[in-house]
Order: sequence, then structure tokens, then C-alpha cells
Amino acid sequence: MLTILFDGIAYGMLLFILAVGLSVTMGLMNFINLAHGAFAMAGGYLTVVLMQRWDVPFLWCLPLAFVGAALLGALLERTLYRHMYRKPHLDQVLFSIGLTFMSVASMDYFMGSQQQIMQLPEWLRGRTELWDGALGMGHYRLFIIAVCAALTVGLQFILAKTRFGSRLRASVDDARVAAGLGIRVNLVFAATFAVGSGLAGLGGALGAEVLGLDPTFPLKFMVYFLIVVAVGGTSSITGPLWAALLLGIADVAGKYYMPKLGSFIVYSLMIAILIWRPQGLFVRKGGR
Amino acid sequence: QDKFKIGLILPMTGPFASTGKQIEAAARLYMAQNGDMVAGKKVELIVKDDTSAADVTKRLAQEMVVNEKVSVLAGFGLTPLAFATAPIATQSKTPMVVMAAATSSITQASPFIVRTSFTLPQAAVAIADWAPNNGIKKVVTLVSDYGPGIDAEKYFKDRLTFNGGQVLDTLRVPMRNPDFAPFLQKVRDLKPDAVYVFVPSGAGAALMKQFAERGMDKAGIKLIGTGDITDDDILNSMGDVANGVVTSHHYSASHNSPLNKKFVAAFEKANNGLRPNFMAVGGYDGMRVIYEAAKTTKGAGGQALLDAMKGQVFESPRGPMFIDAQTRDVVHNIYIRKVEKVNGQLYNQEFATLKDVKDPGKAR
Amino acid sequence: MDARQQLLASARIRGWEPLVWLVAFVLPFAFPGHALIVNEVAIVALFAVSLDLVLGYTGIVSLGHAAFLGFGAYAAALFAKHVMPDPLAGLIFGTFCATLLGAVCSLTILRGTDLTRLMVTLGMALILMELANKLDWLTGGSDGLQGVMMGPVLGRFEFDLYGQTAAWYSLTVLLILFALARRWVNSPWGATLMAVRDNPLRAMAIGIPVHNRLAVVYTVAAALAGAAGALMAQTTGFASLDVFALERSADVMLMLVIGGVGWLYGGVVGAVVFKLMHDVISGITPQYWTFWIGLFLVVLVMVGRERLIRPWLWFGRAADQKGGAQ
Amino acid sequence: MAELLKVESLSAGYGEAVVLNDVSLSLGEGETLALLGRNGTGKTTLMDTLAGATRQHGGQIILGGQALHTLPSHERAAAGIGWVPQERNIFKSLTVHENLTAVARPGRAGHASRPWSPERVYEMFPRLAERKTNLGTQLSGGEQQMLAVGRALVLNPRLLLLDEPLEGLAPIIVEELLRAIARITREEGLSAIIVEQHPQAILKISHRAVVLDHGNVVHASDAETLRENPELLDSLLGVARKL
Amino acid sequence: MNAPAVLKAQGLVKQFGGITATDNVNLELRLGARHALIGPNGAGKTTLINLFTGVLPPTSGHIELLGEDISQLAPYLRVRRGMVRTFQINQLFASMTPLQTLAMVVSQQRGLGGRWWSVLGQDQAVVERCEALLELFRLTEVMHQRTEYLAYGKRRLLEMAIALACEPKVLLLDEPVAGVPAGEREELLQTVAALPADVSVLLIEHDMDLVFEFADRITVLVNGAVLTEGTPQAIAADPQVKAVYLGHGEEVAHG
Ligand SMILES: Nc1ncnc2c1ncn2[C@@H]1O[C@H](COP(=O)(O)OP(=O)(O)OP(=O)(O)O)[C@@H](O)[C@H]1O
Ligand SMILES: Nc1ncnc2c1ncn2[C@@H]1O[C@H](COP(=O)(O)OP(=O)(O)OP(=O)(O)O)[C@@H](O)[C@H]1O
Ligand SMILES: [Mg+2]
Ligand SMILES: [Mg+2]
Repeated sequence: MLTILFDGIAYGMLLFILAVGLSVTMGLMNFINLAHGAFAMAGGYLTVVLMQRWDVPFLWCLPLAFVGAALLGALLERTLYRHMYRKPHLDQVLFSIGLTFMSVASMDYFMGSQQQIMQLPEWLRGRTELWDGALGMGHYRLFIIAVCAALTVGLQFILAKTRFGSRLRASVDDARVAAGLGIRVNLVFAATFAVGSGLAGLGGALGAEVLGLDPTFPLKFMVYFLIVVAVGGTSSITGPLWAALLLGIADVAGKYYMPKLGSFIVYSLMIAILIWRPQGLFVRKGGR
Repeated sequence: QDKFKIGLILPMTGPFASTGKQIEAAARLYMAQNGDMVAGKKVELIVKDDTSAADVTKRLAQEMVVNEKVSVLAGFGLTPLAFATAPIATQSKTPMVVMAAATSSITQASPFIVRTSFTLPQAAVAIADWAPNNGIKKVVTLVSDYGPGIDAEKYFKDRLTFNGGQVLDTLRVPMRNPDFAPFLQKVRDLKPDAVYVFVPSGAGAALMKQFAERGMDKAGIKLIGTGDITDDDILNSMGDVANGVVTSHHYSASHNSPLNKKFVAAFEKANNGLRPNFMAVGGYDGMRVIYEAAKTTKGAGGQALLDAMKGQVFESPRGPMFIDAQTRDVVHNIYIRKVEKVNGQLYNQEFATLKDVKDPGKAR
Repeated sequence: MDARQQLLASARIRGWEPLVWLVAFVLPFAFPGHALIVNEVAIVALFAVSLDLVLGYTGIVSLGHAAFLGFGAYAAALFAKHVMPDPLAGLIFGTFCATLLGAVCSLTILRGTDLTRLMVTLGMALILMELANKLDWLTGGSDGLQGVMMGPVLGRFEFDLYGQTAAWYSLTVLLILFALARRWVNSPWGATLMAVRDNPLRAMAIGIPVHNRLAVVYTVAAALAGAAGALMAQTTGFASLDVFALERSADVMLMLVIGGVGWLYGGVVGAVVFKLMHDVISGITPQYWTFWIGLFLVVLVMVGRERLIRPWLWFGRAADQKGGAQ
Repeated sequence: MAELLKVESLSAGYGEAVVLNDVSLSLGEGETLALLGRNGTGKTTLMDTLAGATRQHGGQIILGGQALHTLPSHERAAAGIGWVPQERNIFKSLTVHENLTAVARPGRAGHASRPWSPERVYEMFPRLAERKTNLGTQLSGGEQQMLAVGRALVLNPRLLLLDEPLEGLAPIIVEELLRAIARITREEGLSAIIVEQHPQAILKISHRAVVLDHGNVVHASDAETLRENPELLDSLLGVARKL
Repeated sequence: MNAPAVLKAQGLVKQFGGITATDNVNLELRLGARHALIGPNGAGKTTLINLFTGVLPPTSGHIELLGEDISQLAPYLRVRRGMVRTFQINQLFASMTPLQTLAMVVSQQRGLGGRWWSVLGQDQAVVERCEALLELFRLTEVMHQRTEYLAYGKRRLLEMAIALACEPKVLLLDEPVAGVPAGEREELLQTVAALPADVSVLLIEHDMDLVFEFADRITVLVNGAVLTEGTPQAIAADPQVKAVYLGHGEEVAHG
């Protein structure tokens, strides 16, 4: 069934968009940032507020959500996160969970605990049926796929073709020596973190439509972000993309053909993959 | 003792936080309207967050009984939490007023439980009665895979089959489920007259959007369900996708009665324009039941208070209701409603009434 | 100090320890109204100690430790319901079941990075939760397992409404298991654990069977978690799906890290601090307590555990080691 | 010869612990300094401090008239420091080539000779060229050492800090490297500080020598003095003959 | 030279992708030997040790230890059969002190590692052995410091102390004295040389003074394959070895 395949791809792409920022901060910077969802939520709420209160068109909201979340990320990076890089992973977990808790409660306080719903523009709402309905594609899902593809290409280019990628990885491997060899570690980290947060914000803005948006968003979807990054491996951008696609298709197809198995499928698949390839499915050759 | 304490245990954080907020707000509204003195005692409301964990809920209840000496335990957003607390009510002979949880069997867990919300079978059966008479014979059910969802599925299916309809398939959606696509596609491929839906209120919006996006309405499939999916709390922001959806429930914010108009206005005023939903009315009526019972017993608690709750008959914002003295469960009208735009706002407009519906779960 | 004393020092029972335990046991008696929270703290403390064995002593991060807690809880509850209501027998049964599960699951965590282990353990817990949901004829599904009636402890002490019996029961189990665990990690066997955590490659190169060590620790930790779960089910007379929830695993990890990993008392301290703080703050603001807990966590990490407990360090040596890449 | 580096009453350490007290030394352009001392006397700490990777408590570091001690670590590289840390610290998730390109800087203007580029490093260590795409962790010990040296060179520094650079290199490479250092310092005006456990090997190519003990300079002279005077050297290094 | 072989490699091959790091190596380490393995950087010396100890699985070939084929044996079991190594790049237990480390290793070695009811350090014999080792490697004064804060040279010493604490029958040393000051190196290697005559040692080292002083036999490895094997005198004179490894400098070593 082509429609199921399409839905699976779209769902996978959505997971990817939400998780790609995390694979930047966690995968590339080796920082366990469980507050990732909070940035996504910030992007989502920003979009909702812009659309509802100021009637900003949806397409404009996306870059604004990116920029907003990125600024927030940069601000927090400069004030709080940068003290955390050298701490053990467990402290990072504690810290970022703390931030998540704070963001959840604050959002609840300022925006209320009910679901936020946004209205898409007309042209994103329709649906195209091909071949007598054998393949039905929701326009919004098509849109997500397109954005996602563009993002992947862009990120991959930056990481593979510019020195930024290797400087970043060098800083992560050994910040002390990287700085001693002239890499502006602080700047590299701040920029990366901002981009990671921005991507989260963008993901939140795009995902809120399908997933819904309420103050528990960061906690509710944390598991999904983590699954994608874990299965995809933490050393590239394409890894999480394939992982997200795989999981998306498996989940949608599984629920369609074997609805009784419900959510067993994703979890079992994840465990099986991780036991088989403990470094994740797609890792840089020989590296870690 | 010159205080009459009510221990209100609610989900104040987490995915069901809006339930807790609605109920707390309604309870406070009731107190504001009716004064905080009853039978010469000052009413004190102690609110606790259940954190969605059964052991914590039970401990909180136990502490409130033991330390605070509350006369009534109230609230309870989720079925297992109510079940976990039930033995405390029995052991300490403290009446326990369930204001939200809707699984049928809760009231059987302890003779001290009284319910003022509703039961899912009540709503499910009502729409199952309505559907076959309105051209809906073949239905696929789509429910969340947990207690209330399974209740909703079972009672709907039985009654629809009894009424000569047919349930083509029963789909259960896992609780953690971000995307309804595969389930909706399945429904679409089964080509029923309608899909009957029960999901917790937040997820309802997402579901309805995806329903519309998939072009299901255009394919001639109707969306029906219990009122949870067109929750007044968020109905208005759902937009066109909700327009025209038919559901059955015991309460709509647009219920046409002076009492309700007053209630809605007061609630919105006190809560920044937030519209009360069926949770709020459960909390509001719960407070009413407690207040009136306390008046009867002159502030005494225990068995006497419980007895004074049983059999209360009164006019609620939802319409007439009473507490069945036998089952301690709520009996009220169930309305069939359709989402419509009124003054630019979406409301569940009631257009048919089933009178005095008892919980079908206890009928057999 | 000579070498021998130095080695033995870490295992020596310090003066404050019996005192602390004594206070713990007196609490339910002195404040009967708070016996319940003592019980709950004792149970999560045991749970946290169990996590400390894997996290603190072998460095395996687990975000699914609730799998064992939940398994122990359901096993004990079902045992009481269908076999016999005696708490001790149920405790042993629950622990035993969790141990078996731990032994099986230990095969999945032998390889991999922090992240993979995090996810594999988490996945296990979520699958168990789904299972418990689907097997509703046995477990009561999402309504929870009802009808659990517990007999008196040792045939004499009934569980009372105040929760005193429950508190003493849980504290006793905690004390016994804690003492055993403590002895264990200070043994030559336990020292090899630290080696495995610090550098598995070298540990292997001095003849330590790394996988075997990890598997055993994980299994033992599962047993402790199962015992905690059994206690929980027994003292509340109820088991529901939330025992498997991610929040449980996450909370216990938070507690442990708050108290500090790798010294067993960390779990206990963390449990006390976290639970009490939670109770107090959520009593004040049931809606927004997460904010304050979150703030606490952030401050704790920013300021540092040490300096929070001993503020005079604020003016002393900054705790950074080789580093300072500015 | 113009003075390039001037260190004055430098004290530094880790955290609050002070390892170096009051170290002063100076070095001319194109000169090589042998830094000697027993284990744990603070040689590495001194090198790391010059590179800005420790905590400095006091004193001054002046490189070519520019105050280094006020600069953050990464700007010192721009000012002309090229650092080979003792434990090599190859970036493990980068390939050999990326290790070089990630930090490479263009040569300084007004420099006669050909600036250091990855290509020039490969010429010096052909072995690295063969392992261009290996990750940092997939190198032999000696290859890592070569890479660490190469990585410092592509910064096109004015002052090279070599912390036990010969350790783990085959004798033939050692010879090669020593010759190369001698040549570079001579021809390109590069200065170097070399820490080495084999004093004789480096004293031969050094102009000056400094001996550290317990974080203090206990001896400073030209290299020749120590080279010709092995007893003095032994006594300074306190070569132990027990065990 | 007819002592029995304790460690034997037969047709050992290891490939990393396209790189052949070990190329059909046949090597015998005889009982009580003081054998040195030399060769240019990247010749595959460390890889060979990794194959012996089981850190890497061989692409093909066999390894025999004390007459037993151990090619498939788990690394820790090889250690239990008496083969112990040191690492070229320190592999230590960062959060433990040298004393704890050695106590743990010695207990493990004496079969107390499986005991969970006694306390580490309770056994007097273990403590005495630790003290002797600390003394021998001049670690006594730093025995209470966390390993990660030790100076590099001290860590190097600890690296060796750990190996000796395992009481090996076959000892594989991968550049053990790199980072140790010149004066102390010889003494350190004398300690090794003075090990009981039934302990066989394979040493990798680039400091030729030490190698020629220490070894009674030398194998030269180039590009993964054995170039030649012989007595120190023969090797020192071999023009091929000079060309690829020793160099033509006025002197053989840089000492
Ligand atoms: N990260 C650290 N934290 C605290 N103290 C340290 C740290 N690193 C080194 N030291 C201490 O600083 C002193 C000097 O160490 P340093 O590494 O500078 O010595 P070194 O002369 O380079 O010795 P080696 O010849 O062994 O390399 C030592 O006593 C060591 O214990
Ligand atoms: N994991 C790996 N993947 C790819 N190549 C590797 C890997 N490990 C080692 N190599 C390569 O294999 C060759 C042999 O390495 P090895 O470490 O055995 O050399 P060595 O003889 O010990 O050299 P040195 O004297 O410099 O320590 C090297 O060229 C190295 O680059
Ligand atoms: Mg040094
Ligand atoms: Mg080597």
C-alpha cells in the first residue's frame, strides 16, 4: 500500500525534524541535552502565538521559530550550558531535566495546560490522490518531507564540506587541546548549540500540527527523540535520517497491518537494532 | 473541630493537568458562590497533585485522612488512582467523591465512593442508540488502549449490535501514539458509515485534524464519539475540522438553562475566559453534593455524610441529575450534540436528549 | 596512614551511620502521621540503591530500571492475590522474579554506549508496561491490579492505616539489603567493578571477566529493585501500570544523582531529599512544583553538590581539574 | 638575535594547586631551548601554561612583544604558539587529514620559506600520507606522535612547544625529526622549546637549556655547558641509582 | 636455544579494511626468553600484541600459549593462563588510587576476586605484596592520589606495576618506559630482566640502548611482516635493519 508507505515516510521525516537538533547537540557535541524538547516546544508555542495573536502567515512562522529557538539556545548556552560541557553525563542529565521541568511548569503558567491548536493555511490542508486513491498524500505531509530533505542536504553540506564540522568534532574530542591549537571552542559550541536549538524550534513548529502541543510536550516526546538518535548513531546527520525513516515506516506499517501489536513494534525494533549494532545503525566507519 | 476539610487529589501536572485545573477551578467557584461556611464550619480545600502514580495517590489520601482528618476525599482523574485509594475510603469510612474518572466499575471498589462525573458506558450507549436511527449502520471503533477506552468500545459495540448495527473492526490506539495515520487509513479502507472514537481529550484535536486531512469526510465517513473528543476546553480552537461532528455526552457548555448560563459566565470570568468543560461540571456538582450532605449532617463525616450524599436530586449546570442511592453513581441526561458555530465560536449544540441514563455497566 | 588502614577505611562503618538508621526507625514511632512518607522514602531509597549498583559501580546508565520495580511489584501482588497473603513469602517471590528478569535483561546491556544502554533499558520497561496492559485478564490492565489483601508481617503485625508497620517493614528490608550491598561493593569482587567502570579494556587485560561482572551486578540490582517493587505493592496493596513508567526510572536516576553516585548512601540521601522536597513543594503549589524542583536541579548542578552542602567551599578552591580551556 | 619569548615569574597549576612557582626564562628568535627535569617537576605544566591550558596564578608571558598571558588559549595559537601536548591528544573522531586541516592556519606574511601545509607535513612524514583517512584512534603510537607534531606545524607558529616529541618514534624517525627541527629553526627562524627524557639527544640541537625542579628553575645556561658536563647534568636531574 | 616455546604465532594475519597490519607472522617466544620486537612506526607491533591478548580477533592464523590453542579464547581467560601485557598508551583506572588498583589486581590474581564477603585489604599477604610493588616502582609517596592526577611518568610506572602484579608467566611490554626519565629506564628494565627465569618477556621498545642491553633475541617487524630475527649483534649489524629502522646516524640510539 503506497499510502501507508507515504505516511510512514512522512512520519519518519517528522521524527527526524524533531530529533535532528538533538543529534547535533547530543551526537556531535556529546552533550546529553534532555531539554531538547523544551526548545521544540518553544518553537511550537512561538508559532501558535504568532499565528493566533498577530496573524503572521504560517510560512513566516517557521523561520521565526527557528530564529527564536536559536536565540533562546544561544542565550542559555552563554549563561548556563557552557558550564556543563565538562561535567559528567549524569550531571548533564540532571541539569537538562531540571531545565525541562522548569520549562514545562512555566509554559503551563503562561499558556495554560490545554492543547494548543494552530490553523494551517488552506494550501497545506488538502490532499492529492493518485492512481485511483492507491496513493493519497496529505499536502502538509508532503511539505514536511520537502523541508526535511532540504534540511538534510544543507546540514550535511555544512558538516562535510566545511571546516566547521571537523572543528566542532575536534572541540568535542578534546576542548582543552583544541583551544590550545587555535580553535575558538566557545564560539564553535555556542553556534552549534544555537543551531541545534533552532532546529528543535523548527521541528516543534512543524510538528505541533500533527503531534499536538501542550506544556508536557518536552517530556511526552523525549522518548521518540532519543530513539531516533540512538538508532541512527550519533556521528552523522544521515544516520538519524535513515533511522527515523525506518522507524517511521515500521511503526506506521506495523500499526496498519498488525494493530494488535500496537507500540511493541517500535520498541522491539529499537532493542533488536541496538543489540545488533550497539553504536547505532549508521556510524562513521570505524569511528565512534 | 470547627473545620470541614475536603481533600482534593487531582492530576495537576503531566498530560492530564488540564483536567485538574478545570476541576479545581470549578470547586473554588462553587465555594466562592456558596460561601466557605457550611453547618457552622469553615470549609477548607486541600489540593494535592497525584503525579499520575498510584502509590503516591494512595499515600496522599491516607495522609489526608490520618493527619488532616479530612471529611471527604475528592477528585481522582484517572481510574487506577481511584482504585488504589478505594481501600482507604473503606477502611477509614471516609466518603470519596469521584469527580472525573469515568470507568464504570469504580463505584464498586468501595461502598464509600460516590461519583458526580459520568461513566463512559452512559455516553457510549447513548450514541449507539442514536446512530442506527440516523443512517449509521456500519461502524469502526477507534479507542485509546486503556480502561476507559475499552469500556467505551465494549458498550458501544454491544449496544450497536443490539440495535441492528454492525461493528466492522475494533481498533485500539496505544496511549503513547503521536500519529493516527495508520489507524485512520485502516478505517478508510474498511469504508464504514462512521468511525466511533474515544481518545483522551487532548489527542482528540489531533485526531480530528488528521481525519479531515485524510479526506475521510469526503469519502463519506462520519466521525462520531463520546464528548471527550469535542472537549469544550479546546473545541473552539480546533477550527473547521470539528464542525459538524456528532457526539454524545452529559454536558455541553452551551447547555440551554439559566443555571448553566450563570455557571459558564461565572467560570469564564474567574478563569480568564477559560470555558468550563465536563470535568469542571463534575467538580462543581461534586462540591454541591458535599456541601448539601454536610448541611444535612451538620458537618459530621463518615457514614452519615455518605448517606446524606446518596439519593441527592438536584439541578446541575448539565441539567437534572441525581445520585443513585443504590449504586452511588450519577444518573443524568445524555445529550446528542453536534458541533456548530454560534456567534463565531464553536459549541456542542444539543439536539436530542436521553433522559435519566443510569450507568449501563451496573444494569446487568 | 599505612596501606592497610587506607584500604579498609572505605569499608569501615562510621560513627554517624548507626545513628542515622536509628533515627529512621524511630521516625514512624515519633511521627505516626508521617510514617507513610517514611515508608515511601525507604522504598525509593532501596530502588535508588539498586540503581547505584549499576550506575555508580559499573557506569551503566539505565533509564528503564522501573522494569524490575514493576515486575517485582506485579509478581508480589499476584502472589498475594492468588497464592498466599504472607508478605515475606511475597517479598521473596517478587525479588526472585525480578532477579530472573534481570538475568535475562543483563544480556542486552553488555555492549554499547551510554545512549544505547539508556534506550535498550528504556525499551524493556516500555515493553513490559505494554505487556501488563495487554494481559488484562491477569494484571487488570490499565485499571490496575485490585483485590490484593496482605496478611500481617510475620503473622503478627497488621498493616495499619497510619502506615507504621509498613514503614518498619520497608526500613528493615532496606537496612538488610543495604548492608549486604555495602559489604559486597567493598569486597575484592566489588573493587573489580570499579575497574570495569573506569576502563573495561584494562580490566579485561588483568583477567577480569568483564561481561560476567556486568551481568552479575545487573542481576543483583534487578533483585533489589524487585524487592523495592514488592514492598511497594505490598504496602499499598495495589499495582498499576505506572510502576513501569518512564517517570519512575527518571525520578530514581535524579534522586541518585542528587545524592551522588557510587557510594550507596547517595541513593538514600537523594531519596530523602527529593521525596521530602517534592512533598513540601507540591503541597504548597500542586500545579507548579515541577518548576521549583527543576530550579533545584539546575542550581544543584551549577553550584555543585559539594558546595551546596558545604557553603564555605564557595570561597575556597574552585573544583575544576585539568582544564580551563578559555 | 632578537628576543622572541620572555617569561617572567610565572606561577601556575591546576585548580588551586600551584605547580610552578616563579619561573622565568627567555628565548631568542630561531633558538631552541631544552627543558629538562625529573618526573613530575612541572615541565608539562610549563608547556601547557604557555599554551594557555592551565590555570595561571601570576607572572607574565611575552611573545614577540605581545602579552600572551592575557590572551585566551585559542588566541595564543594565532599569536604564534604551536603546541604538541605530551599525551598527543589526537582528535579521535577526525581522520588524519582532518586533524591537520581543522587547525591549519595560513603562513605569516613576510615569511620567506614555504608555509607549512598538510602537504608539507606529508612530505616530512610519508607514513601519515598513507594513513590519511584513518581516524585518530586507528593510528599506531608513533604515527600519533608524528601527527601531533604535524598538527602543530600547520599552525605556522613562531614558537613550537614540543613535549617529549621523540617518545615512541623509531630511531630513524627520531634522527629525521631532530634534523628537521634543527633545520627549521635555522632556516625559518622558528623557535622551539623541547622537553625530553633523553637530554643528550636534544642538547645537541639546542641553544639553551633550563632545568626544572619542584616547579622552580634550578639551572639555566646554554646547551653547551650541560652537554660538555655530564656530571653536572646528572646531579641536576638527580639521576637515581638505586631501585 | 632449545627451551620450549611458550607463545607461538602461526600464520597470523590482521587486516583493517585495506590495510594489512599483520602479515603472515610466525613468531615463537621461548621459555625464559628476553625477546625484543622492534620495527618502524606502524609496523604492526602493537597490533601483534593486541592479537596475542585477544583485544583484536585475527583475520586468520593461530596463537598457541603453553601448548594450548588460544585463538578463540576470551581475553580474560588468556590472562588467567598467565599472559599479561602493558599498554603503549596508558590504560589505567582513573578514579582509583595506585594502592587500590594494585590491591584489586593482587586480590584478583590470588583468586580472591570472586569473594564478596570479605573486605578489600583484609588479607595481610595482599597488602604486603602491594606495598612491595609500590616500593619497587617508587609509587609509595603517591599511593593515595587518584590516578588521574598523577604526573605522566608516575602513571607509566603504575602501568607496569599492574602488569607485574598479575604475576605473569608471559609478559608482553609495549614501550613500557616511554616517558620515564633516561636514568631510571635501565633500572626499570633490570627489574623486568630480573624476573624469575621461567617468566618469558616480549618487549617492544624504540630505545635501542635498552633493547640491546635487555634482549637475548630480537625480531624485526616491517610493514606487518617479520623482516628478520636474530641475536642483538646480528640485528645491529644487519644493513637492511639499518636502512628501514635504525638509521645511519653516527650512533645507533639517541641516548
Ligand atoms: N590535572 C592535574 N591536577 C592536579 N595536579 C596535577 C594535574 N596534572 C599534573 N599534576 C601535578 O603537577 C605536578 C607536575 O606535573 P607535570 O605533568 O607538569 O610534570 P612533568 O615534569 O611534565 O613530569 P613528566 O616527566 O612525568 O611528564 C605533578 O606533581 C602532578 O602530580
Ligand atoms: N583500528 C584500525 N583501523 C585501521 N588501521 C589501523 C587500526 N589500528 C591500527 N591500524 C594501522 O595498523 C598499522 C599498525 O599499527 P600498530 O599500532 O600495530 O603499529 P606499531 O608497530 O605498534 O607502531 P608504533 O611503534 O608507532 O607504536 C598502523 O599503520 C596503523 O595505522
Ligand atoms: Mg610531562
Ligand atoms: Mg605501537
